[in-house]
Amino acid sequence: MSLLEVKQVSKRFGGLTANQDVSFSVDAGTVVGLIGPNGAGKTTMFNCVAGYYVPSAGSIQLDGRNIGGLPPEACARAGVARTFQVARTFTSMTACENVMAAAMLLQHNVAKARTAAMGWLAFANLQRFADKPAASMTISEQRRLAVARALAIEPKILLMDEVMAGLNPSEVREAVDVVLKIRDRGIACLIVEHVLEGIMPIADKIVVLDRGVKIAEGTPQQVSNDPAVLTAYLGD
Amino acid sequence: MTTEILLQTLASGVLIGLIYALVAIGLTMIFGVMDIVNFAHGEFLMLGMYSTFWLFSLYALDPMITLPLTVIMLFAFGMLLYKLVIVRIINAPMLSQIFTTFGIMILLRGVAQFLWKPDFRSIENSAVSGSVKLLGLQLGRPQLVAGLGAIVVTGLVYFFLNRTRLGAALEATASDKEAARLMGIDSHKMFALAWGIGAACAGAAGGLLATFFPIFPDVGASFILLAFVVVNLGGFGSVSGAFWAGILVGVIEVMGGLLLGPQYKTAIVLVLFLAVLMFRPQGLMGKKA
Amino acid sequence: MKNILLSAVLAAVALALPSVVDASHLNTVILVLMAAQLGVAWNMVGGYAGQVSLGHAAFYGLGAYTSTVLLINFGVNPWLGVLAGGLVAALLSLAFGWSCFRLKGHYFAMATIAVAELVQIFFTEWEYGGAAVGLYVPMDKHGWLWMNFATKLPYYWLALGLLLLTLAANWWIERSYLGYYFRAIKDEPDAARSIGINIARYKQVALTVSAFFTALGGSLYAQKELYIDPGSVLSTALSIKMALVSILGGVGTLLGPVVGSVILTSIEEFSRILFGGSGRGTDVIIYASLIIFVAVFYPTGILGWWTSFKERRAARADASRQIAAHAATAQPTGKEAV
Amino acid sequence: MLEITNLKVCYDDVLAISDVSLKVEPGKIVAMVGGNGNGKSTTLRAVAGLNAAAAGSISFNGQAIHRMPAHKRVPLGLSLVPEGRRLFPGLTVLRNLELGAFTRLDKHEVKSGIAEMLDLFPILKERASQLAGTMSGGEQQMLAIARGLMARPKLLMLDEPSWGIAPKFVTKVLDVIQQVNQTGVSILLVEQNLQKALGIAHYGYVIQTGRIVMQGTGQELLNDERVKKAYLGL
Amino acid sequence: QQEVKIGVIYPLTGPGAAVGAELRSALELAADIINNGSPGIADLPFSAGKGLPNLKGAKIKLVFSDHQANPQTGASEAERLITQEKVVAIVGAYNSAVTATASQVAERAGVPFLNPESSSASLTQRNFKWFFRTTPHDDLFVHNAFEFLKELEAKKGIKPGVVVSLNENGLWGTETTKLQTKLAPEYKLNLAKQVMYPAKTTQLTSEVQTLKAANPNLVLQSSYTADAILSMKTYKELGFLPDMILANNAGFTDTDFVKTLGKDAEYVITREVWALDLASRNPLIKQVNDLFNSRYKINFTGNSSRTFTGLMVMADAINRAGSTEPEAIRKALVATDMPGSKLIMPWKGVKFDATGQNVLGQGILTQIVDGKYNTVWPFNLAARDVVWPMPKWDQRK
Ligand SMILES: Nc1ncnc2c1ncn2[C@@H]1O[C@H](COP(=O)(O)OP(=O)(O)OP(=O)(O)O)[C@@H](O)[C@H]1O
Ligand SMILES: Nc1ncnc2c1ncn2[C@@H]1O[C@H](COP(=O)(O)OP(=O)(O)OP(=O)(O)O)[C@@H](O)[C@H]1O
Ligand SMILES: CC(C)C[C@H](N)C(=O)O
Ligand SMILES: [Mg+2]
Ligand SMILES: [Mg+2]
Repeated sequence: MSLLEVKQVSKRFGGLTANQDVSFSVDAGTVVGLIGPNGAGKTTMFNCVAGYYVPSAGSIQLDGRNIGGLPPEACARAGVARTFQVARTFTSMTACENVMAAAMLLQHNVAKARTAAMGWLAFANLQRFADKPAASMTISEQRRLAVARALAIEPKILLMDEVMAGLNPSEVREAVDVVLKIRDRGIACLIVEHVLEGIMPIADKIVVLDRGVKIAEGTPQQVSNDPAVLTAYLGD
Repeated sequence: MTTEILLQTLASGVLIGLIYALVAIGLTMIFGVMDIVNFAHGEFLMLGMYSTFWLFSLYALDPMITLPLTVIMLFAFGMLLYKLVIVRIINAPMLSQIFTTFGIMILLRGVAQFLWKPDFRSIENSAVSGSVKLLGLQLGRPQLVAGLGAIVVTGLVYFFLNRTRLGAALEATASDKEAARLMGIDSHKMFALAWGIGAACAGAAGGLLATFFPIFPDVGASFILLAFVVVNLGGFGSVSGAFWAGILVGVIEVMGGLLLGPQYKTAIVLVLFLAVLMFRPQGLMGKKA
Repeated sequence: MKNILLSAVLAAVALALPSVVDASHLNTVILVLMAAQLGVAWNMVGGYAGQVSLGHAAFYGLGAYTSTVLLINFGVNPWLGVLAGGLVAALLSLAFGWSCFRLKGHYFAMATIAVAELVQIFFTEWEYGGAAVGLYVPMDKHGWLWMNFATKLPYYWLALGLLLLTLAANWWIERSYLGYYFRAIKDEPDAARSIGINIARYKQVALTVSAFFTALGGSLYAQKELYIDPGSVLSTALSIKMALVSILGGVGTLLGPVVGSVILTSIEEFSRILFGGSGRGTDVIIYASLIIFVAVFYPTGILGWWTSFKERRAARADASRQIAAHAATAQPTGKEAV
Repeated sequence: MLEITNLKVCYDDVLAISDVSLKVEPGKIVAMVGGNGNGKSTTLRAVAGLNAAAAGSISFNGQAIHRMPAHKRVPLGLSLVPEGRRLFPGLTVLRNLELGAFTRLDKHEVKSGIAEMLDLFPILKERASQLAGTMSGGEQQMLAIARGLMARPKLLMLDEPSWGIAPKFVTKVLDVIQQVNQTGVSILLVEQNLQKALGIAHYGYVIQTGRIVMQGTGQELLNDERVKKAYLGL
Repeated sequence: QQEVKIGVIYPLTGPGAAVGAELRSALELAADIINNGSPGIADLPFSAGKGLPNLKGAKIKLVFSDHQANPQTGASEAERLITQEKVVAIVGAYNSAVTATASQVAERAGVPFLNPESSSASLTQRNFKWFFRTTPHDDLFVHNAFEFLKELEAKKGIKPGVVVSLNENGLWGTETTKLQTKLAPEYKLNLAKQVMYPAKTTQLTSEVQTLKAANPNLVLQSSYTADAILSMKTYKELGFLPDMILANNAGFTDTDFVKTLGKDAEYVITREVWALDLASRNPLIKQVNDLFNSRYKINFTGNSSRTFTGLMVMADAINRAGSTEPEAIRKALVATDMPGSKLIMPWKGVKFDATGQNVLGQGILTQIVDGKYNTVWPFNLAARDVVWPMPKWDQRK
């Protein structure tokens, strides 16, 4: 069975249906891309999985456990980590403290949390900022910090919403490397992204949404040749 | 308890509620545009009352005549206060904003005492004194006029915000002042305007209230808690919310006092207020955060 | 090293103080200590966890009333009464949190005022608690056992001890995981949830601890002034003062409220002593002007201003160094048209 | 039309750009590229008046504007579509567009201007009365551009307009930019999608750690080895 | 020349400031008389103006302090006055809650505290050694009011009928309500309804409607100034008028009450401790009031006259003590026996019982007619007959 199972999920806002009977799955240790035109319902789906929205219908399971409708903190405890489009750094803390706050989910001991946090900072190549106020870091550094922080809860799956937007091609490449490193630690990644150069080469699977409905699913190769995807999203 | 008493009380509740609404509209306006809670709002009201009082006692001008004058003076005062003090705390943390306006509140009370002594004043025999019989109900004429005034002012503010270019600019500034500047809107002018209008509403309320409420330096303290409740209940920043919530609070207070005992009237309002927030944390007509 | 030295100096001052000042100045010092203690307690939830409560007088009053009612009606020793007051306030904080924590920002602040106001109305009507008439703490049982003294000195030690206790608790919290959680909740509540922090629970923890210590302060007030009534221990003005002390000194810092209390209490006392007798409100004008001045020009409080002043000085030096380094290594360099 | 000379900008005490000089000729598209945090947005914000110039000068159509408050620059014909869209989320799409035309004096033409925008971006037409804040990221970006155009600017500055936009629309957005340019509006474009941006630009600048380090026509820059290596990762 | 410092603690700013200002004037006048004399008012103690004769003509010096109606501030000020200003005695503090804490400081420090005008009965139930109160307290005032009604029925055949009360819900109103509840049956009064309200209220509609529903002949009322004024306006607005309003001082005797309400204040009866028309029996009253009026352009009120008297009593005690030793002053206070003829109050005199309460004090009732407070009870002091019932609102000139 897959790590994350999204089954027949719908989400409605008043009269508007942002997701309609969407189903897909993410296997442990794989990278899955969630793409689609603007307003397709990607962020909405993302928020349902991370616990920020309660799905109007359908079920979401992580490791066989139902997490649909759980609040965000419970989803996090269950093993779902996420990043935000704007970094949402804890600005009154240093970089290390940001990550420690997350590491404390596993143990309340401050010293142990610090050790763990330093490990994740090193992973994200941010050791040199450890004792600097996080507010003083640049936006892209803060985004990387957010990844380190998300990883510090040692999730089973990491959700990333448009982390590569606003990066130039060589920066995109660095970001891709980070994703691969995360995957290599056995953490699955569900990525919402428009920067296709960032997601196509590394995704094990791509799910395409359009107007709230899943219109395609498959390897990057299959998807990019799918005529429905071409008309709806990629353009010709 | 007779129906007559109930109806009479209901009518009084609506009338006092309209005054609450008028005070609260100014408050919600300032909040809506600037995200600042003005603790000194009751003192704006007090200034409006004193201005009416002095014009009456020094120049024998009737409160109904001086109302526009008071409104203009308070408008200018609000703008001035913005330019002198508030402009410096636009980007300060919420707490220091609260304490700036809190300081202004104490300051204005102190200044009022310094200039006008702590005596209780009042205006007698203005053009609107006395009471009238209306549909079998006995209503104070000043209260009636004040209620009508409140409706008119609310209507004007509502029209201004929703139908005029400047109103749109004010709302734009409220939602993102930097973006508003990119549209060519002078955000400082808008903020000053918000304080001006906010103070002017309080001034109007003060002018109307002065015809039937004693005037003294601490008078704002009696109204501020209720004004906060009204603004909150209506939803911070919502003018129509403040209007309806004002009436609601007036009616609940008066009816609750009548039916459950006057010493509990404030408690009833507060309990209702907290209960509403349980179900609508953004207030009755507030926008979701 | 610097800290140890500073602590030693402070300890020496604390020990020597009572023997060099007269009872009235000692009383002022006690007021400073008591206000500081309240500020520190408030700061736990208002500063660290960022939940701006303007209703803390409810806890203070509850502390004062619990110990006093127990003493008068059941002869319960105040030492136990103080503890009971803390626990009762902690209990009330659950209801307080339950009704207010779903609200954010200004809605929260206003709701806390409403709750405190309700508590005040309750005590104004509550026959058993003396209603509006208030309660007198009996003066007949003296001494440390009954926490009741004819002189000021013991109150100095009590206030000092309570402040140190509260500071110690705050210090411990600040360094434990709770401190991290509180600050995370304050900075970015959504992000805090994403890393598994149950923000409702930890806001409540912050509030409950804060309520407990605030209540202790209230009981001490009752034992010191020997008369309580709803107006003096449950007023909104009191809630605001607790917050004000923290803000003046610097919210979310351990010693901020202490600094704030020294400043605020001095302004309050001296402006009143110097100008209050005139009866023209001059003291109020001065007091208010100073509050406005500090709020406008030191929006992060005196301590906050001091740290950011030091930080900025460091950052400026740092930045110029970085830019110099960048300029030296930047490739390609110079403006060149291709 | 726009001329920036030796511009220096600080945030509080921290230097953000140290020395930027660039020119936009009338009717041209000029692109500014560079890595994250190198000062592109800061430059645009300084031209729009959101950040003060610590040193240097900015002139627009021969008039020095660097001391002018932001809202006074708009009627001169300067319009910025800022980074992160900065819509008025609580207002409807239509009201956002109306506000874009705040400084325009030809009130009656504003209506037809709005109609034009709704034709240009059909998705906005569908959602004319939706609150801007509840629209998807891409939809919001369209609205931001449309709002910027409502001012009828002579110089339109765009800060990363393709940010968060689906590939199909990126092309569309760049098409719109070219269309607008053809009507005589000059464009100053900041964009991470280097190939596409430099592809449509008449001229380009490369900014690094707060200073202009290279300039040339779009094609020249695209072909430059150093640009390829540093920014395209080729 | 020696100076005797007396601390005075009053609400000079904040909610009680209006009263505080009047009290301050009364205190200044009293001090001035003691120090510089009041030629022509021979009966007044110290009218010779030689200071305190037994202390070699020492002048008294008042040290004013502001308690802002805050009990903690009152206590701090008392502490400061005692330890820093080294005052030999304290006079204060109007608000009963503040008197409670401030006197507690004096008690612990062993400094005499004289309270001229706080009315809470509980203040003298604390077994304090250093606390003295010259004014009668609420217990007596409520008795007075009921006594008046009883005599009214007996002597003039006027029956009170249905009685209701309207009291503010603070310390004072609450104590008064309790006493009224307790005493009404003893006086066989039909107390149909007791309404309490928050003094800081913005409207009294529901209160007045509740009263109206009980259709009373008599309203017993305890209000501060703003709410007293508001209540009268609301009565008129809602067309409510009982046969008699029997008010309990405070707001109803504030100078601003009549000034503000004009003819709408007419015919209200209020308990008092002082009235100008008592001058016919006690010339001091008019003489001192003239002095006061020439200086401050206002007449004495029950509050300011009591405060004036308080300071006089304190000065007298210090003088008799012939020393500034606290214990000596306390003993002198205990031994105080001042005849009514030396007071500007309609009292039999000043003499303290073991609790420190003056037992010779007395209340009077006055009715507002033609903008003046006219003594109507005790009948032997009355300057006018009671007007009963009150003329309807629309039947007044
Ligand atoms: N809170 C909300 N209330 C009403 N409608 C909403 C809300 N959130 C999203 N929507 C609508 O739901 C649809 C899907 O939005 P969503 O943000 O999920 O799109 P997306 O796929 O993330 O788009 P983009 O790529 O542009 O970010 C959009 O049409 C949007 O307007
Ligand atoms: N509000 C701010 N406060 C302090 N420093 C800032 C602020 N905004 C930007 N900076 C700093 O100014 C410098 C230039 O930032 P700028 O946003 O102009 O870069 P950019 O080239 O637009 O980057 P990006 O590609 O990320 O948008 C950076 O070092 C950044 O950290
Ligand atoms: C004048 C009074 C009725 C008030 C009284 N002195 C008190 O507060 O106790
Ligand atoms: Mg999205
Ligand atoms: Mg940028």
